[in-house]
Amino acid sequence: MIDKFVPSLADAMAGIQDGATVLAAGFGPGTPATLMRGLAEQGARDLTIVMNAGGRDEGPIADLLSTGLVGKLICSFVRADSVAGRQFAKGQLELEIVPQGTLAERIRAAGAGVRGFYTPTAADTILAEGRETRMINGRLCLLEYPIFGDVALIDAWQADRFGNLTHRDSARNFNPIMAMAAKMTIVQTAHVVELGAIQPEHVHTAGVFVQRVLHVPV
Amino acid sequence: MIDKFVPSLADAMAGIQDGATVLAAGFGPGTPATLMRGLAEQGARDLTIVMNAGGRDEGPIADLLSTGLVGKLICSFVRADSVAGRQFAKGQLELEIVPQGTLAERIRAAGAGVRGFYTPTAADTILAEGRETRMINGRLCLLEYPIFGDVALIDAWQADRFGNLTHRDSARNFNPIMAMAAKMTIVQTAHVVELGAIQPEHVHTAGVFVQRVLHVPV
Amino acid sequence: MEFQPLDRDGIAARIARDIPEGWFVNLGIGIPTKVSDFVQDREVIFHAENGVIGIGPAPTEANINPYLVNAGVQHITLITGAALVHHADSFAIARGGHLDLCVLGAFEVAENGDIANWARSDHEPTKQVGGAMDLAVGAQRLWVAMEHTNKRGGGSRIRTACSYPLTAKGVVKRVYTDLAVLEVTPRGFAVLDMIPGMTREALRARTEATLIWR
Amino acid sequence: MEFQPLDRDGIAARIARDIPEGWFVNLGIGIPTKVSDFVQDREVIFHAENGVIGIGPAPTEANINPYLVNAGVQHITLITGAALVHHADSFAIARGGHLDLCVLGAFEVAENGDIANWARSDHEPTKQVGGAMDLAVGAQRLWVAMEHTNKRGGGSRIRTACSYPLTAKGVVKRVYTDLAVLEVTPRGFAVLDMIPGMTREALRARTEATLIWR
Repeated sequence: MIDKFVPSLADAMAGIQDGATVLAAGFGPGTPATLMRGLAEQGARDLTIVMNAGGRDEGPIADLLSTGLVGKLICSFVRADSVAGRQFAKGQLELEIVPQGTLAERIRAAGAGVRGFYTPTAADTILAEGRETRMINGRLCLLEYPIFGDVALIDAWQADRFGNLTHRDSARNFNPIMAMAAKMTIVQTAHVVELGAIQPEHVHTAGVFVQRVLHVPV
Repeated sequence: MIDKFVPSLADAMAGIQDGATVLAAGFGPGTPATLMRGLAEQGARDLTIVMNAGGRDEGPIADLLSTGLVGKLICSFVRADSVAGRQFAKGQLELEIVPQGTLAERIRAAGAGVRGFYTPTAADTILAEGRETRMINGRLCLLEYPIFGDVALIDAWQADRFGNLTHRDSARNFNPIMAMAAKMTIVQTAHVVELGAIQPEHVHTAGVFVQRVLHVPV
Repeated sequence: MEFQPLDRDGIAARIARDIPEGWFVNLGIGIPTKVSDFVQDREVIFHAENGVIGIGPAPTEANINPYLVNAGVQHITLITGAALVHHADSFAIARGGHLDLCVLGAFEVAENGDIANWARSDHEPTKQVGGAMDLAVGAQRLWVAMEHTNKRGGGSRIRTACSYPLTAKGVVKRVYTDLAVLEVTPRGFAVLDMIPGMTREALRARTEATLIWR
Repeated sequence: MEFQPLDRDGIAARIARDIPEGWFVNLGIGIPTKVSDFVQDREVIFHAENGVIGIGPAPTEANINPYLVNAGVQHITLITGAALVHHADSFAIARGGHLDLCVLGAFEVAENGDIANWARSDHEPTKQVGGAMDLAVGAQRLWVAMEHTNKRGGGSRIRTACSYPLTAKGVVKRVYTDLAVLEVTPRGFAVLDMIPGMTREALRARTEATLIWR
C-alpha cells in the first residue's frame, strides 16, 4: 500500500545532504514553516535555498539563515535591512537575484523537463550583463536555465496517502511548481484526508510529485 | 458588466480572418465540435489548424479539412488513411508534425510569454534535421518556438459570465493551454453557471484567457 | 493661478478614471495599489502575482482570511467570480500578455519609455527586483504612477534618459503624476492632462524630458 | 525441448511481475496497455498523456463515462486517489522525469538502447509520432514490449542498429519479448530471462544483436 505519511519531523527531513539545493515555497501564507525549522534542526550545511524573498529579521527564512547553514540564496527580493541583507553585506551569504516570474518559470521548467528557455524579462537590464541573449522576432530575450531542487519543502491544506494535495486560497503560490522541481518533495499538511476525499479534478498538486508528507495540524 | 456570452454560433465566430491560425482543443472528449462546424460555416480560408491529431474520415477535424478551408495542419499524429492523410498525399494540405508533449509545451509557451525553449524530445530524430540543437548538461536539446493562435476553439463543461471555465474529467486536455495561447479564445460550454458557482480554487481555465462563450447544451 | 499637486489618492483616482470596464489589471505596490479603491462602479479585474485573479476590497479586521494575500502580502478579499492559480500560471498571465494594464510606481521614467523602479545604483548591495521586470515587459500596457519631482531637491523624475538601473526598456505608455498625465510618443512626452492651475511653463520647469502638446 | 512463445497477454503479465508497488507508469498502445490488467494486487499508478493520473480497470458497458479516456481514446475508469491535469502538465510529468517507468511497443530496439517505433521509413508520407518521443526521452526508465521477430519473414527486431527512423537514442533499458527479457548493457543485450524450453542457441538464432549471459 502506498503511504507517503511519515511519523515525525525528523523522519520527514532524514537524508538531506550537505550542499543540497532546497526549494522552499510560500508567499506569506503557504510557507512550510515547520519543515524549514526541521531543516535547521537536521543540520545539513552549505545549503542553497531557493525561495521567493529573503525575509526580514524573523520568520522561517530569517531563522534558517541565522543558523549559518545556508551558503547561497536564490530569490527575487532581498531587503538590505534583514538577516539575508546583512549576511550578504558581510560576505557570509551568496545571493542570486532572479525576477519573480523568471524564478517561477525556471522552477516550473525543472519540473517539466524544459532544459532552457528564452524570456524578454530582464534581457535589457543589468541582470543580463555577461549573459547569453538572443533576438527572437525583434524582441531581445535572455536565456534562462531550470532550477532543480534536491529537496522541496511544501505546504498543503489537505493531503491523502498518495500525496495528492490541495492548497488553500493564495497559499498555493510556489507550492505546486516547487513540488514538481525536486527529487525529494516533502510536504507539511494541515489536514490528512482519506484517499478519494479530494476529487480528481480538484487536486492542486498530484501525488506523482510528492515523496513524503508530515501532518502538522494548524 | 462583464458578459462574455454570445447569442449565436455566427456571433461566436465573427471576425475570423483568412490566413488565421486556429488552435482546436480536444483529445476525444473536450473537442469543440460545434465551434469547429461554425468555423467551416464562417468561411475564412487558408487556415492553419493546430490540433492534437489529424482525425479519421469523419468527425470535427475531418469535416473541417473536407471544406478545403485549411491550408496547414500542425499536429502530433496523422493517419495515412484519413482525410488529412489523403489531402497531404495530394499536396492539398501542408503538415507540421510535432511530438505531442512538445506540441503542448509550445502552446503553453505562447500563453506564458516563453519565446523559445530547449527540449531533448526529438533532438536526435529526423524531426530535428536542419534545425538548431544545443548540448545542455550533456544532453542534446532541440530549440522549439511557441505556437500562437489568432483564435482558440475551446470546450468547457461549465462557464460563468467572466469566462471562468471547468472541464470535465479528461475533457480538460488541451483546453486550458490553448485558451492561454490565442488572441481570441472562443468557448463552447455545456453549462452556464452563475458567477461564483465555480469556486475560485476549482477554476480550470480563468476568464482572463477567454473572450467569447457560447452555450451549447449537451 | 495657484495649483495644488494631487496627493497619492488623487493620482490613483485619476488613473482609475481611465480604466474601462472589463480590463484585467495588475497594480504595483504604493500608489498603484490604491487605484482599485476608485473603480468600484465598474467591473475591473485585479490580478496579483501570487496567483489571485479578482481581488476585492480590503477585509475588515473581523473578516481577515490568513490564507489570502496580495503581492504586497497584505490581506485581501476575493470578488465573486475570482480564480486562484499557482505562481507560474500567475506569471504566465503577466508575461504572456494577458493583462490589459499594469500600473507600477517608479523612480524615473524616460521619454523613450524606459522605466527604473527597483534600484538606485548598479551596485546596490541587495536587489529588490520582485515581479516588476516581468510585469513591465509582459503587460499589454504599462502605466506609471509617481510624483513628478523628487521630494528632496525637487529634481524631475520625468527624464530624457533614466539615470538609475532599468527595470525594462521602452515599455511605459503613460505616466500619471501629481501634476500631469503624460503619454510616451516618438517625439517626447505628450501632455494629455494637467491639474487645475498648472501651466505649460510651470510643467516644463518641473520636467527634464521633452514635453509636447498635441 | 519445445518452446511456446508468449502471447501478448503473456508478455504483458511478464512485465507486470517486474513493476513494484508505488511506481508511476505510462503504458503505450498495444501490448503495454494490457500490463495494468496484471498488477491489480499492487498499488501501481498508471498515467495517460491526456492528463489522467490513476487509471482504473476498463468500465463495463453500463459504466462508460464519455468524458474519460486514455491516450488511445479508449474509455477508462479512475482509481480512488486519481488526479486530472491538463495536457502540458501531463507531459510535464512525462518529460520532467516523474514517471518511474514507461512501457512502449516498438518496431525495433538496438543494443545501444535506440528505439524505433513510429515510422517504417524516413519518407513516410504521414507521421504518427504522438507522444512516444516525449515518453521515451522523459521517463526514468523505458521498457519495450514487442515480438522478438517480425511476423513476416521472421527477421529479428532486436538489432545491432535500428534500420527504421528513431524515436529516441540510447533510452531503452529493457526489452520484454515473446521469447526473453533483455537488458541493455554497454556490452550488448544481457539476457535476464527466457521462456521455458528456450535455449541460448535458439535465442541467438532469432536475434540479430549481441546477446550476453551474466
